[in-house]
Amino acid sequence: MFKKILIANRGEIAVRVIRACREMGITSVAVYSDVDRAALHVLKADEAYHIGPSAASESYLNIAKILEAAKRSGATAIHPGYGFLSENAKFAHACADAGVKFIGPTAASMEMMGSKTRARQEMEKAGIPFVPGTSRGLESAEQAKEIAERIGYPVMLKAAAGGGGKGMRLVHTPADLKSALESAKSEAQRAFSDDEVYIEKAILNPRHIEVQILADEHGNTVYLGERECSIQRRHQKVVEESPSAVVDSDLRQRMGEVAARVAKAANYTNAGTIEFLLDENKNFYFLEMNTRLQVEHPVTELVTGVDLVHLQIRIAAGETLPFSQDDVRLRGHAIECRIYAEDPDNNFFPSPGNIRLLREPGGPGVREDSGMYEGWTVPIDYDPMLAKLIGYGSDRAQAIERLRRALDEFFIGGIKTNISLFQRIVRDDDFKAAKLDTGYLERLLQSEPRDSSYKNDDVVAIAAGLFAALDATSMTRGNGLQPASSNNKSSGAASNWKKASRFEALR
Amino acid sequence: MFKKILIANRGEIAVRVIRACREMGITSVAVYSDVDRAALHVLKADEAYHIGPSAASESYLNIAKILEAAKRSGATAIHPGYGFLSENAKFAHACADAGVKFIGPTAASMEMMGSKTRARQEMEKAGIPFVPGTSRGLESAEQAKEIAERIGYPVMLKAAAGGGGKGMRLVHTPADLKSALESAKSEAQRAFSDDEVYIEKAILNPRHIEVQILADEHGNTVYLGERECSIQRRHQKVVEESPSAVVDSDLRQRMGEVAARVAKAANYTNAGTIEFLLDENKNFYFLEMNTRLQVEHPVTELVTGVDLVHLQIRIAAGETLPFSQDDVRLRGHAIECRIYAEDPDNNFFPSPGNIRLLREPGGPGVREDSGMYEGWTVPIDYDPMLAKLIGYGSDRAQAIERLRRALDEFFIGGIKTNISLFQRIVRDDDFKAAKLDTGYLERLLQSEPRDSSYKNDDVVAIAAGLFAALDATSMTRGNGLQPASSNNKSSGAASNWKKASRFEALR
Amino acid sequence: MVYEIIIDGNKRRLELDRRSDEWECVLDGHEIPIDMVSTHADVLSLLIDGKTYEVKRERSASSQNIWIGNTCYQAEVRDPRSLRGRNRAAGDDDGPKKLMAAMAGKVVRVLVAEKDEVDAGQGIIVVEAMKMQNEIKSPKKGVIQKVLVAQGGNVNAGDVLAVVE
Amino acid sequence: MVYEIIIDGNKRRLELDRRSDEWECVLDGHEIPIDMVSTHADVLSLLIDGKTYEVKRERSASSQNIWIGNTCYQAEVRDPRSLRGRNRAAGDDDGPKKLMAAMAGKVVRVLVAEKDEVDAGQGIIVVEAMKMQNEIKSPKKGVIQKVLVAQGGNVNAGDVLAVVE
Repeated sequence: MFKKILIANRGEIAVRVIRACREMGITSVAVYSDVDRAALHVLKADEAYHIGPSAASESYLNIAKILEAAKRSGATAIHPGYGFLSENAKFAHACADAGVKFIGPTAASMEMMGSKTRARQEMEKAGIPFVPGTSRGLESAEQAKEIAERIGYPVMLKAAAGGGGKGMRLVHTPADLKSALESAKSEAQRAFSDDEVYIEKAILNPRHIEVQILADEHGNTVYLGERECSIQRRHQKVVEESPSAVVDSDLRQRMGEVAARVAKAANYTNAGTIEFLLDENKNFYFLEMNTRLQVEHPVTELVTGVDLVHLQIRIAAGETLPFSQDDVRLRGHAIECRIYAEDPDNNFFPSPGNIRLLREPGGPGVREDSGMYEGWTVPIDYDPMLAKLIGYGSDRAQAIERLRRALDEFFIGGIKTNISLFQRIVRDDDFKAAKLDTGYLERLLQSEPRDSSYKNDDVVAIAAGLFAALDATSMTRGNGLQPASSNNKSSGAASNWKKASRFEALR
Repeated sequence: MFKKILIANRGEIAVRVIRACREMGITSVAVYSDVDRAALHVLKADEAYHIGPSAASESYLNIAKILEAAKRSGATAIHPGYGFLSENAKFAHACADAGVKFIGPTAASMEMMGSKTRARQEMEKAGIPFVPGTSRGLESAEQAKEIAERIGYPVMLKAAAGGGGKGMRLVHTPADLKSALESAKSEAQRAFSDDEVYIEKAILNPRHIEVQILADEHGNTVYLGERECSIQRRHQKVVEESPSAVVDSDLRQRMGEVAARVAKAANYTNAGTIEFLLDENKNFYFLEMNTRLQVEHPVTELVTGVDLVHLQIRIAAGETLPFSQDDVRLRGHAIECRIYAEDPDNNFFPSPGNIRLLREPGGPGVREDSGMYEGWTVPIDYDPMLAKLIGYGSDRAQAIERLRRALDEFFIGGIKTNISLFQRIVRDDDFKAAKLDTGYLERLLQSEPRDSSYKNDDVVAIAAGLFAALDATSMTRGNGLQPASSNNKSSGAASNWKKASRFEALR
Repeated sequence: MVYEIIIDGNKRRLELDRRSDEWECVLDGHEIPIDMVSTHADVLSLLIDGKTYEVKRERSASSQNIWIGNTCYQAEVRDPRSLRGRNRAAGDDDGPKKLMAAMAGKVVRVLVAEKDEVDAGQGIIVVEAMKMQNEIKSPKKGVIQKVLVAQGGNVNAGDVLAVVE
Repeated sequence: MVYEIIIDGNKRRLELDRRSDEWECVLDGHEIPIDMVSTHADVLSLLIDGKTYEVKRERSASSQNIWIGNTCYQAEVRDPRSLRGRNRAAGDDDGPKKLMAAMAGKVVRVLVAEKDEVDAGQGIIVVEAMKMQNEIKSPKKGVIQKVLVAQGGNVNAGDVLAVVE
């Protein structure tokens, strides 16, 4: 087993991996940029090395600096977390060259799955189900019509070089196909300087379902149930759960076996995730493979009872998987909310700043993986995820109840967060009924929020007055030396508050 | 289902029940004594009623006051938690008379199991295994000798009215029996004004194993695995875990079936616990039944995946148990530490006071059921339990690793706590090997603590100096109006600290 | 003490009187029995008619948010004895308007120069944080009197970026 | 700044010098490069030679505890420029000794009266908290000069309960 592991990441996932190291008796090494000196992962690690300025390109994405820190610290393995360098095959290569074990798949597997077209070719060979269509450019409107007849309407035209919805057209009838193809091509040309457009069957209201796999370096591969990640905003997952309400044990087994086949076709080792689209008739189609630990791995941990990060480390250290497929048992239901520093009332604009007051939920069925603390300043430089809140229950209804309760206990003062969005989701009838697809969140956000019926204006008025009265009391009480000068307003008030608070508590 | 439930308790268990109510959409009503106005259970409840002075006898034990609060609030059920009135049959009667549902067994069941001799008589009828011996007073030394021969040495003499170890004598050989009986009798006479002494086979190094049961009001009873509670100090449980490392599935089933039979013999409803002694040959003997929710119920929740408080409420509302014995599956391992405000370096003397700094653990496999918060003053009037920390893992080793990690993250500043005791236990070889019996903790406490090898005196010196330097800097910096007068020392310094801290964070 | 409190545009009149341990509270002429304890610098526990409220306050330079449960209210508190309210928002007047940063971030572009004429709604400065850009627009037609930040500089929420006259 | 720091009876000499963002640190004549950030009123993060230390301070009237990880150290800090140390314990002298409450609690019994002669180790006052009783004993043979508490009264940790002469 490794004696020392460097974590090439920051935020909650770095803390998550550090905790696993601590549990396994492994020394953990953090790396940090200028702005992250006081970040939680630095405080929690056993060792920490500065790797550069705040810009990620000069620190968390800087392969040379990270390997230098590994060398200085004597770490013999690197956990990349997610994001940053986690799916960078060059980094995996560089680790191998430096004699440091990369905790993840081989560079070769990453390269194969990282290229969409290459992945598709390999997966076709392995007989993995795809959305019907072509992966080559259309040569003419006639060819398009012919293929569309074969796969059936509606169809989707997609720019080969595409992304972000550009050069995409949904076509419902043959009559619309020709003009749609022309406009898709010209949009693709403008956007990507490449007018190649291909055709696929359109999956309407799909669900995003993914399967967690684990593969050791001795040929053993297991799947660990699915996660439903249909609640997305701008292709970014927002809420994830396991199991999916629409996946029964038969479908689970079929998807799991396909996922394991994908992993084997890619000679995959360590933890990985196979993403599928599931249509309304419960047909599933391979989308892509994520060659790393996912943000949403905790929901799988809660329903399977295993620790994926421990297992990642054990696999990387050459151990055999300690259980087989038959030992995997799902129990209960888990739902994760990604808590972001962003303002749901202002188009989800990021909201960095100082966390002045933090109240975190606890008690039964609640897990929080956090990268923040009270008094910490959320920097402007990175992804605004602060923490993940996961509710577990014996069934989906109880998981939702727990999550609702925990969200109501959660308070992050001083910055805006998306907690209110989750409070709305867990109370939404469609969510409670598991009527989910990738369009769910957009629909919810376009609908009028339910009026929070009971208005507490009286209580607000009384509370606001009491705060003012306590401020005034503490200003004039005591030694009388407290300045009321304006530039000291906030810290002065805060310290006075301390006193007022103590006074109250002694009553 | 009940619309509103009053919780006749305080501290972590009141918060635990309030959370269950919140999850189930039930309005929660707290009650509080003078000193508990700012206690966490009052802050977390939907409603709160003052029920008297700080002394428990005038508040949390005052049946009339509690029923009056139930009436005023309109609560239709009362959850008693543990301790206080939870096993008071009079209270259960009074609730019934007032038309309020007591969430627990009937008064009749409580009365039967509350009296040791009556419980023994009833359980004998039901064929429950007891420690061999008599439950009647010994008439003579000859009779004692005769019975001792029959059940085999060593034997234990026990005062019938006994408790707290008074009037107890362990006898290894017939030669010692007569004098032991005489001294036990005279001690019993002095302590309880009653010299009745009976005899039992002595169970050496027993384990304390208990079985959780649930019974609905429609005749269904299930057992939910066992808890090992052998780590005790002065007959007070300190660490509990589930499952027990020495109970295999066959023994589990046999103990569970006996436990269910005990419950049925007592016409028991709601949640209850059957306590057993387990000897070195894995024979088990009925000890007593606890007719309430136990402090240590979370370890059962974590390994079974059910919520016992939800189920208590559902059962009390007349619902049928939502699962049968066959549905109960244990998975993983859970260990609980009872965090007390007491000083392990000073004979575990209680340590009430203000919690000035609180850092609570989080992340995977960690549950904390807490009744405290930073800034709260632990009152002198009640049991010093602050919180329960529970570690869960896929096996016992991982549960211990998680707990060790979580304990190291836990910091409660301003008062003494027994966290350091748990840090010692989770590192102890006998504990890790599950070599446990009710004498374990006494042995550990008598042994020399392992030296924490590495001394950080250099770092301590540097840190102490830095604190002093920062104090001095902030004293002279800024507006210069901060008084350094001694009576303001602590609060003044604290507020200066705020500023220093902000200054540092902005670097 | 007497306060004017404005919530959602409604003006309330609150009289508070401390009698040793207790607060007497009269809201819009109605006496309301309250029980209050402060549990943290910016947290109060209120008990009114048996109901509990954990109230949290967020303060910034320009406003005060009062949270009750998971609902946030903006409350402005005025002490009628003082000439102006504590939290009187800046820029309510005619005359020069200050453009303030809504959030901390980095100035990625300054779109105007001092003395430039600008229209209402015209972009003045672009601030970036966490890979998202926010264009701060002129609140009125006028002339840029001052630009207080430069490209590449860091700003905090509430910082004045520019003044339009 | 120069400090004398006493840990477990060992006296250390620490020189600290703040150079804008950094601290220069010389311990017993050896320079030690440190990187420090304060994350809370009583919490520091120290980075020394790649290793991280989260250091917490607990302060009470009479002592200062420094926690590193889960180990607690008592440290006394003296500023050699001042005449006496910050944390000089009370009652080290001959003459009257103060009996102090080790913890908050309620006085359940006062076992002596003023002017009583007492032996060293004799019980003077019994304080109860959380159902446990603590008998506070006389530190020396002498005469009770003063009893400052009465049966039934509440005391806080560090309160003087009585004085023995």
